[in-house]
Amino acid sequence: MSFLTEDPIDLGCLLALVQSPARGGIASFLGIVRNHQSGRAVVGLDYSAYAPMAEAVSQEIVSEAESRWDVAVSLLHRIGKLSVGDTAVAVVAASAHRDDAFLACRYVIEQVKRRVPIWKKEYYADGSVMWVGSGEAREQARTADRI
Amino acid sequence: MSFLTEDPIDLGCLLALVQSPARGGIASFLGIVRNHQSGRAVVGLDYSAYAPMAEAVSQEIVSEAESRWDVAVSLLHRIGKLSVGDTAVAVVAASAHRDDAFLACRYVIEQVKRRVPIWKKEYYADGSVMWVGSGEAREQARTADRI
Amino acid sequence: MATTVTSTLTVRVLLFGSYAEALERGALDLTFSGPVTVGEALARLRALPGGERLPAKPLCALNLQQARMGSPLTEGDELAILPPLAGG
Amino acid sequence: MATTVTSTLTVRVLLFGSYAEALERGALDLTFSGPVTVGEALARLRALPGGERLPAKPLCALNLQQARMGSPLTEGDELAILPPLAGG
Repeated sequence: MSFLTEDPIDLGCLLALVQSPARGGIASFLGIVRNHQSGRAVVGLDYSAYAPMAEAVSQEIVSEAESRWDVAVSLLHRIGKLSVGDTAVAVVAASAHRDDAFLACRYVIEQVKRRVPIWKKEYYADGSVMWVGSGEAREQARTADRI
Repeated sequence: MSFLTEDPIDLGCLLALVQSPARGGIASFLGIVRNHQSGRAVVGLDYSAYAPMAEAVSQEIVSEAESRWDVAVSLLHRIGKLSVGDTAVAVVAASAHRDDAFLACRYVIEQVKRRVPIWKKEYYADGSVMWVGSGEAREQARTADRI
Repeated sequence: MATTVTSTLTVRVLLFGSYAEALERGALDLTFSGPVTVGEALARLRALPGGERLPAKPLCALNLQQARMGSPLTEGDELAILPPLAGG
Repeated sequence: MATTVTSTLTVRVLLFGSYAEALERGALDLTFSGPVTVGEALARLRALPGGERLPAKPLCALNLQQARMGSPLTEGDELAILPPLAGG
């Protein structure tokens, strides 16, 4: 399955990919477009990616999780234009052990944020636009809550 | 919202209850009826509860999570006859901070298992039946993986 | 000759899971002739047919709150005897 | 009189996010007259109009793998210059 999608993310599909009668515990994480960022009102986002590297790195991350814990992982990141409330990223980890499910799910989302080449342009209510993660946004983010 | 339900659990409904434009991180846990328990093939379960106490304790647990972390939590446990693959319990924790979402979700499922008066009768492929958590099942569970 | 006024005490007992199966019922009333604790009520339950399958100190709830063996019972209390929990 | 054979080297450079906006393009080819490193290719990029908005040592990927400033480039390499990541 490819990691990047331009279509809305359906958690049910991701669950179906990893659910099995032997796996009784399923941990999931959804990253949703918030209406605020660093104290500014957000109206929308535009995600772009270095697609072949994003696919390779996300595969790597899933393999790491599946070898480190007894889990099956599914993972999807949306790119293109998103609105507030849209799901940007979804991780599902299914296991016979709920500890493994939680740990793997957490690991995957942290690594996606750290290692996958994806960029986010934010559109604000005041009409301004900013690349999040660029120098300026990082400056603001230091003092702000962030997902 | 009541904690106990006899109907199939719909994760989408639980998500809708806590999702909001200000909460960008949503952690969930689903407990699914597995096809094995302590090395035996399971064909189905029957969950029963001390309903008024289960409702009170689950409310307490949700309140604890919501006061300890910046989260909104929804929680549902199914009772009655369940088949392999059915969702027995679902927890959703939504927050502006993904750390809070994960920690609250984990806290709630652990506390539900520890404190809520619910009992599980397991039906095995060989025709036998056992109350899980009773002396005999506990004996077996010590050496077995369990969700 | 002096008259002794005896005040009796009735509590509702609820049984669940394997304990309900052991005593072949989910609820019963127990009446006592005077002050009584959770532990003493349990002793009475364990003397009933099937009651030997209840442990001496099971998890108990008194009016929806976890109770100790020494907790006193009062008229109209709901005493629930809880097998090991298995939710989730 | 001896003849010197000069082998030139062309690499494909990819730009993303704010860097693509800075240089007003998402891709370009750079040709060098001899052996060259990632850092030297970056110096060339930073000399282009808008290139001053690239940091001296951005995150770089060479053929989909993270690269160091000293990594040597070879003919046909794909060098991607990556702004700070912001996925998830």
